[in-house]
Amino acid sequence: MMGLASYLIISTILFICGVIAILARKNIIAILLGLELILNASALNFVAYTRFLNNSIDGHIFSLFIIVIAAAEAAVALAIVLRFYQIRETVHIDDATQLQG
Amino acid sequence: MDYTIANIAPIVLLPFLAFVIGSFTAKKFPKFTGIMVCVAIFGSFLLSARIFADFVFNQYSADYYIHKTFTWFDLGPTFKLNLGIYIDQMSAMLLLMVSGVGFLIHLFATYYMGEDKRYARYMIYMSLFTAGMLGVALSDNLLSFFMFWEVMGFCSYSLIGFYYEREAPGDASMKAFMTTRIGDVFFLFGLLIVWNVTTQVNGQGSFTFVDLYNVIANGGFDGQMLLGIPLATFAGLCFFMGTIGKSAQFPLQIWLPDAMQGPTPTSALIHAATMVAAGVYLSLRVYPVLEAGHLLVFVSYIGAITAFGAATMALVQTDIKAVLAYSTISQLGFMVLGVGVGNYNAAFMHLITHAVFKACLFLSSGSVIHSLHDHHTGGHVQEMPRMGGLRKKMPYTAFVMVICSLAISGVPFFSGFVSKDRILGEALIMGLKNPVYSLPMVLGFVAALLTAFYMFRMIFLTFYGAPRDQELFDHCHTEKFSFNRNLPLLILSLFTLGLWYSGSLTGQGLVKFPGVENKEWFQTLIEKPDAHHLAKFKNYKSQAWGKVDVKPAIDFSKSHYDPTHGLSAEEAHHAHTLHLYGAVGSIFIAFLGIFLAYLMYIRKSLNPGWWATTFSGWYQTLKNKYYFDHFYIDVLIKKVLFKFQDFIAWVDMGIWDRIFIDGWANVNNFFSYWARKFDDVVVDTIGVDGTGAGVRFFNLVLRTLQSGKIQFYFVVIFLVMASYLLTLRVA
Amino acid sequence: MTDTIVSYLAKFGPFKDLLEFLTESYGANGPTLFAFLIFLVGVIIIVTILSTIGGLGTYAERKISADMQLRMGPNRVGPYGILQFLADGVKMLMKEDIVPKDVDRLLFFIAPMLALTGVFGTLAVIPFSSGFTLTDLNVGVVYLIGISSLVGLAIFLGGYASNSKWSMLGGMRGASQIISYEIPIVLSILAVVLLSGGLSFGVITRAQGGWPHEWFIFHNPFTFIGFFVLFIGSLAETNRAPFDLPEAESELVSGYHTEFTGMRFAFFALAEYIEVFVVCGVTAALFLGGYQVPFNLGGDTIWGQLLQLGAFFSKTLALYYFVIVIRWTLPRLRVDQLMTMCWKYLIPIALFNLVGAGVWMWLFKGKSLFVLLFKSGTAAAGIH
Amino acid sequence: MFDLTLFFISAVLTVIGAIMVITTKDLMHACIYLLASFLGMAGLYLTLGADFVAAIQLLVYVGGVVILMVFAVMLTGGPHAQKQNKFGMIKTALMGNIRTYTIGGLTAVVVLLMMVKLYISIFKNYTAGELPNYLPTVERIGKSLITDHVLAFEISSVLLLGALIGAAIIARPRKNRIN
Amino acid sequence: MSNLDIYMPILMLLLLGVLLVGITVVLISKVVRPHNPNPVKEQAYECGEDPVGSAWSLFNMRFYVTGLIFIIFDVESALMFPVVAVFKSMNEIGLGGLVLIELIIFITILVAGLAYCWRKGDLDWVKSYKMSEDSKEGTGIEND
Repeated sequence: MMGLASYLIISTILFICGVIAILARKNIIAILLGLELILNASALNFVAYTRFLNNSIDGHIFSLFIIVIAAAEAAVALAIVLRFYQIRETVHIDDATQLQG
Repeated sequence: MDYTIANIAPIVLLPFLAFVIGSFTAKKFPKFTGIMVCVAIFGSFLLSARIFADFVFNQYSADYYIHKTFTWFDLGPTFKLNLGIYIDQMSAMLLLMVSGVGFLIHLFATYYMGEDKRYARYMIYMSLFTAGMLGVALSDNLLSFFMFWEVMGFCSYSLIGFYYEREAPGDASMKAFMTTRIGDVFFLFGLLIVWNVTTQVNGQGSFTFVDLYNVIANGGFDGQMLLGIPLATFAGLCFFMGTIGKSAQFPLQIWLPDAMQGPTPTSALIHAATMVAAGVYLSLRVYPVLEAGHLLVFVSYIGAITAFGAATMALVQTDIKAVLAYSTISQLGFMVLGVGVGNYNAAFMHLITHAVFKACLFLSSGSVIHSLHDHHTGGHVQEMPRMGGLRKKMPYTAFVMVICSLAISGVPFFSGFVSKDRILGEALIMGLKNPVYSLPMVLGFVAALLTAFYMFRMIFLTFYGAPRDQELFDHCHTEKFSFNRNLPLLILSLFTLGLWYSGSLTGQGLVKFPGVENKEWFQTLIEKPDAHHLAKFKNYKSQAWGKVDVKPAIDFSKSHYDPTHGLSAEEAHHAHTLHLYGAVGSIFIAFLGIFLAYLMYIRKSLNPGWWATTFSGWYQTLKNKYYFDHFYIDVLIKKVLFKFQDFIAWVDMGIWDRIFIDGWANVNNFFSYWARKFDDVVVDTIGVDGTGAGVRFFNLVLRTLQSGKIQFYFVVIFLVMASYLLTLRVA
Repeated sequence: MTDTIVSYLAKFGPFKDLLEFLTESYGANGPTLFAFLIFLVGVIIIVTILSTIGGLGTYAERKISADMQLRMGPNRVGPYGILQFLADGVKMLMKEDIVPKDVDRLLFFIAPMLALTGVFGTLAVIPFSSGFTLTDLNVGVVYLIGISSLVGLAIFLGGYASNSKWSMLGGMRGASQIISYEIPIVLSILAVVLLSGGLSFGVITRAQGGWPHEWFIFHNPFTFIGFFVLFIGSLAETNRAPFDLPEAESELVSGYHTEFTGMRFAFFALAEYIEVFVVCGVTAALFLGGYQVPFNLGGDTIWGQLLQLGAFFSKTLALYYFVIVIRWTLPRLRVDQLMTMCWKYLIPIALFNLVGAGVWMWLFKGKSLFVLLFKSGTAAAGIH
Repeated sequence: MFDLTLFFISAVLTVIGAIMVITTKDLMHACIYLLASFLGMAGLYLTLGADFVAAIQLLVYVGGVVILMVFAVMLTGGPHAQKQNKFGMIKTALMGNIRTYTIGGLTAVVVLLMMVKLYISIFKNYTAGELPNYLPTVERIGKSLITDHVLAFEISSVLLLGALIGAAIIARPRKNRIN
Repeated sequence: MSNLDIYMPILMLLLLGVLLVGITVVLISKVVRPHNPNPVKEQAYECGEDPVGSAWSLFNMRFYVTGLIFIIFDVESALMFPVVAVFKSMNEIGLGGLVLIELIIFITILVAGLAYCWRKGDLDWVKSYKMSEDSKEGTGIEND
């Protein structure tokens, strides 16, 4: 049961959930939650492949950097969202219609 | 010890890094910056001293040299630029002189500029300047030589215009910059010629001195003509124009006196000791080209005219620094004269000795100026008529200045005598041998007389007699010995003694140390790059940077002093006799000049005013610097250049505009008529309206996609990506 | 192989027999079942003991404060009022569970749960002794920091879920305080990791020794400062005075647990008191030699383990006492002072410590200050 | 036995958490579900023998990202803010009209097909070999971070510096202007 | 005993934490505790006044800025953990200087960010608040 397949399925589910959150949620923060899910899915894939296909450490390092980048991305993206909210008083994605801020 | 990048590069890099770091720390930590610059230059001095010791104290023979290159950039087989270092005896001595004198001047500058509000900036400019000069000394090729030369040009611009709040320094810096540019343009031409010739001879272009020597040794210039002139002459002329510009030779000497607007240590470092010497150094480096181009007569005339003209102008100056400025030009003239009469060795020797005593003189004058403070105008006083009797106030400065004046005047036992009289002696020989050289010979001797006269005029006016401006005199503080004011002066004045440069005290064999008669190290070590010397470059192979020096296969024998200079015994005897006459003559001349000055300014038995009124026309001419500035500005620029400008404008407006532009307009009108027809019919009707219809059609389709909803875009992106992945063949 | 309580106990006769029996009965799952049984018992024992300690902590706090203020403190229930915490617990259990109208019911339920979970999670890696550590993970330190940050989230959610302005303020303050002070803590721990060369508590503790001069606190000047940085950060992390801003009763009524009553409040309080014990234990393990006893008395035998437990608990409880004394001694910080202290003092100091410890290790080849001062270099090789 | 249990619990936590993230209306709850999903993910890492990555997952996500998200939710007016836009129109929670549903459905079908194709080949070609033992990873990660991946290590600090400065500039309090 | 068994107590403790709260709050205390709500009890406590509005309103940006700096530091320390952990063994084989230099570069870049935030006042709890009224100087981005 604990084969590569199950991990891939789990990561696929996570990925699809993330994509759905991006596509369907209208709150920008919810979209960012979806993004985190997607990043996690890819990190999981890296670690799973590392375990099942070759036993090097590089997959771990890759997922480590994915975590790092996800955190940085979350920080910057949320800052942008907050800025946007301060200007427009909304976090609805369809209100983000102007490039200038 | 081996020469690697680790112990060569810091010579240039230390002052340069001091400049870089200093430019960050200048605002906040000016004192620290000043100290750092001094320390950096002292570091260069130590490294240079080590090279000097290697070369001079018998490690290497006279014609040994070190040449190492690395590839700067490589653009294919025919265009590859190497940079590197070239050290021979001359470079070693120049390095030691520049870093040593530079260090002392920096030390003095911490005193002189210490209270200035832009002190640190001044120091870092000086540092960059020194880096440039050391780079010139180390360069193995004309290109990096030129680059460092321009670095110096920039620094000299910045330093002359250091007090940019006032108008005069700004103008002076601009003038210096523009005037030297003229020489630089010719220098660039020279570079192109060298590249071209080396490409023809070696198949690969190069700027290195050794390749240049190689080419000359292999006869690469033979038979090459350009515009009907031999190419060697052309190239030599171009390089010599660089010298003229940089070393303020006639007719481009006008910038140097104005350059005295900069702070006095600047004058000492740049306009006396080092930068102007770079021009002469260039002449010395490309001496084989000058010789191959048969330019030596021309060079000697330029040098003699400069030496004489500047000396005459120095007679009437009242500004203490102006006197020194003209004397600098004059002494540079002597050096160029030395090159011209073929006494390579003496010219370089005069470069070194002059750098030492002129730096010392400038620093002393700085010391004088700095302590004379006019309370009415709030500025420092440079005018000699307001001085007098100052030796009581500043004994050290007076002592040092007298010593240096003795040196520059060519009094025996001092360095000026050693070097200058060898030039004059050679000029005498050449003049007697070849009538063409007789005018330079005469002018040279007269200039030597004038030199002694005006130098002691300056000394007497400044330090002797009664104070002419009592208030100024009273305000002047009595000099106290301080390490950064007097120590550099004393050290420099110590090195104005002749015995450092010659084993015979006078350089002429008149007075000798017992047992050291063959220690004419200067004459032994600096070899004229004549045919014999150039022969070793015939099979030259360049050597890359490495950890270990690879000594050339030829084992150079240790050189020794050859009292006959390679001549036959009879000729040598003749030459020695003439040299002896020349020496005696110039000693006489020097003392005559000093005596005249004594009569005129101490005994007052000759009234200078009478001379000025009697020869008022000459006096005015000299005052106005032979009207060179007027000539350049009123005649050359206003009359010629402006006319030329008008002519160009007329060509532009009258011919080019009227015929070509308007004619072209007519042609265009014609075509535009037909183009409009085409536009109306083909483009508008078919193209534009048709496009509009098409756009309206696609609009219907695209409007659905271009919704402005970002998530919709995401959907499309995912759709496309997924579809693409679907089409991929999976292994 | 990671040291666990299971691998320790499996050395002893009765347990070995049990293991063999289980292996015969259940085949490959036998060892797992064995581990399960021992872990279950161990977990229950440790949770019970620590809950008791947490309860006694409230008692100790009241008693010590009373001592300091020349009062009696609790003295009715049991001898010297020592059973007061049980009485309090029963009272909490009997209290009405008020859930205000506007709260977020899910989070109102989850918040205390998260707090307790976060604190319990840390218990798995606390090195009580060389044998009686539940599990000595390779990444124990990182795990501990990660899982304990659940408490910060719990505090925020508690404040948020209440939908009361006091709670919200307290929760916001609490969360930002906890995350801020996590940085100096992590950096100090990094310095310790740098000295010991491993992320597990076992490695870190074994890198020290039984005598005080072998502890990391006295290893070099940087760790000496680092100890105080860690200790101050721990105080802030557990919302203890002088850092008890999230529950500052004079400003925010009762902070994030204003709206919590009965058992929900009890769990918050329990989590807080257990966490104080945990951070004291961690500080002891990281800087004060943990369970190490001089001469390694007793070794692996059960008596040695009891000695080690004694050493660990005495160090931890001494720190605990110190924490309580600090609470009743120092005034509370203002919120801006709090942030200034963290970002402008502790973090730069901790960063400096980290670099300094690295440079020390590099320069002196890992020798401690004591070794450098009193022993020759060759003798020092045996210590680390 | 326990590895299966751990895997099962983690997988359920992860998947349920992820699904709840996208279905729950309340944003704050979504963050909590995300937390659950992350915790489950850490468990999955453990079953893969990646103990350090699991710990970092706890440290960074549980301790950092979720708190940041929760802060951001609070700072943008709470979980229920703005059901209406500026013009008083009710905002849709999902995508909206028939056109988007069509394209969305199409995308779903295509993605599904792609996944099926991909996974069939993966499952067909992959045969489980002898799995390696669980080894401690910290040492190996540390060594490769200072040797092979040292550039990434240092560059990541530059990335974080950029993120810090950029986000700090963006998030710095300013005078509010409402266009 | 398979390797994953070492994580068993963690799972147990977490489940215990969840179950303890769940069972106690939901089951036990429901049996023993009283339950008589009234509207005043169900109000949020605001010192006896009626609550005005929801508490879930806006908060100051500075909380976010704190969290932001925190997460960056958190991630950096996460990256530093393995490097620091191997420092000792590297030091014993003579590579300590190398690791130390890499670490110092890393920390220096980190500190640069901290210094920037310090300089710009992001670390000042009070001043950064004031800045929103005074001026928009130093914000780095100019808005129309």
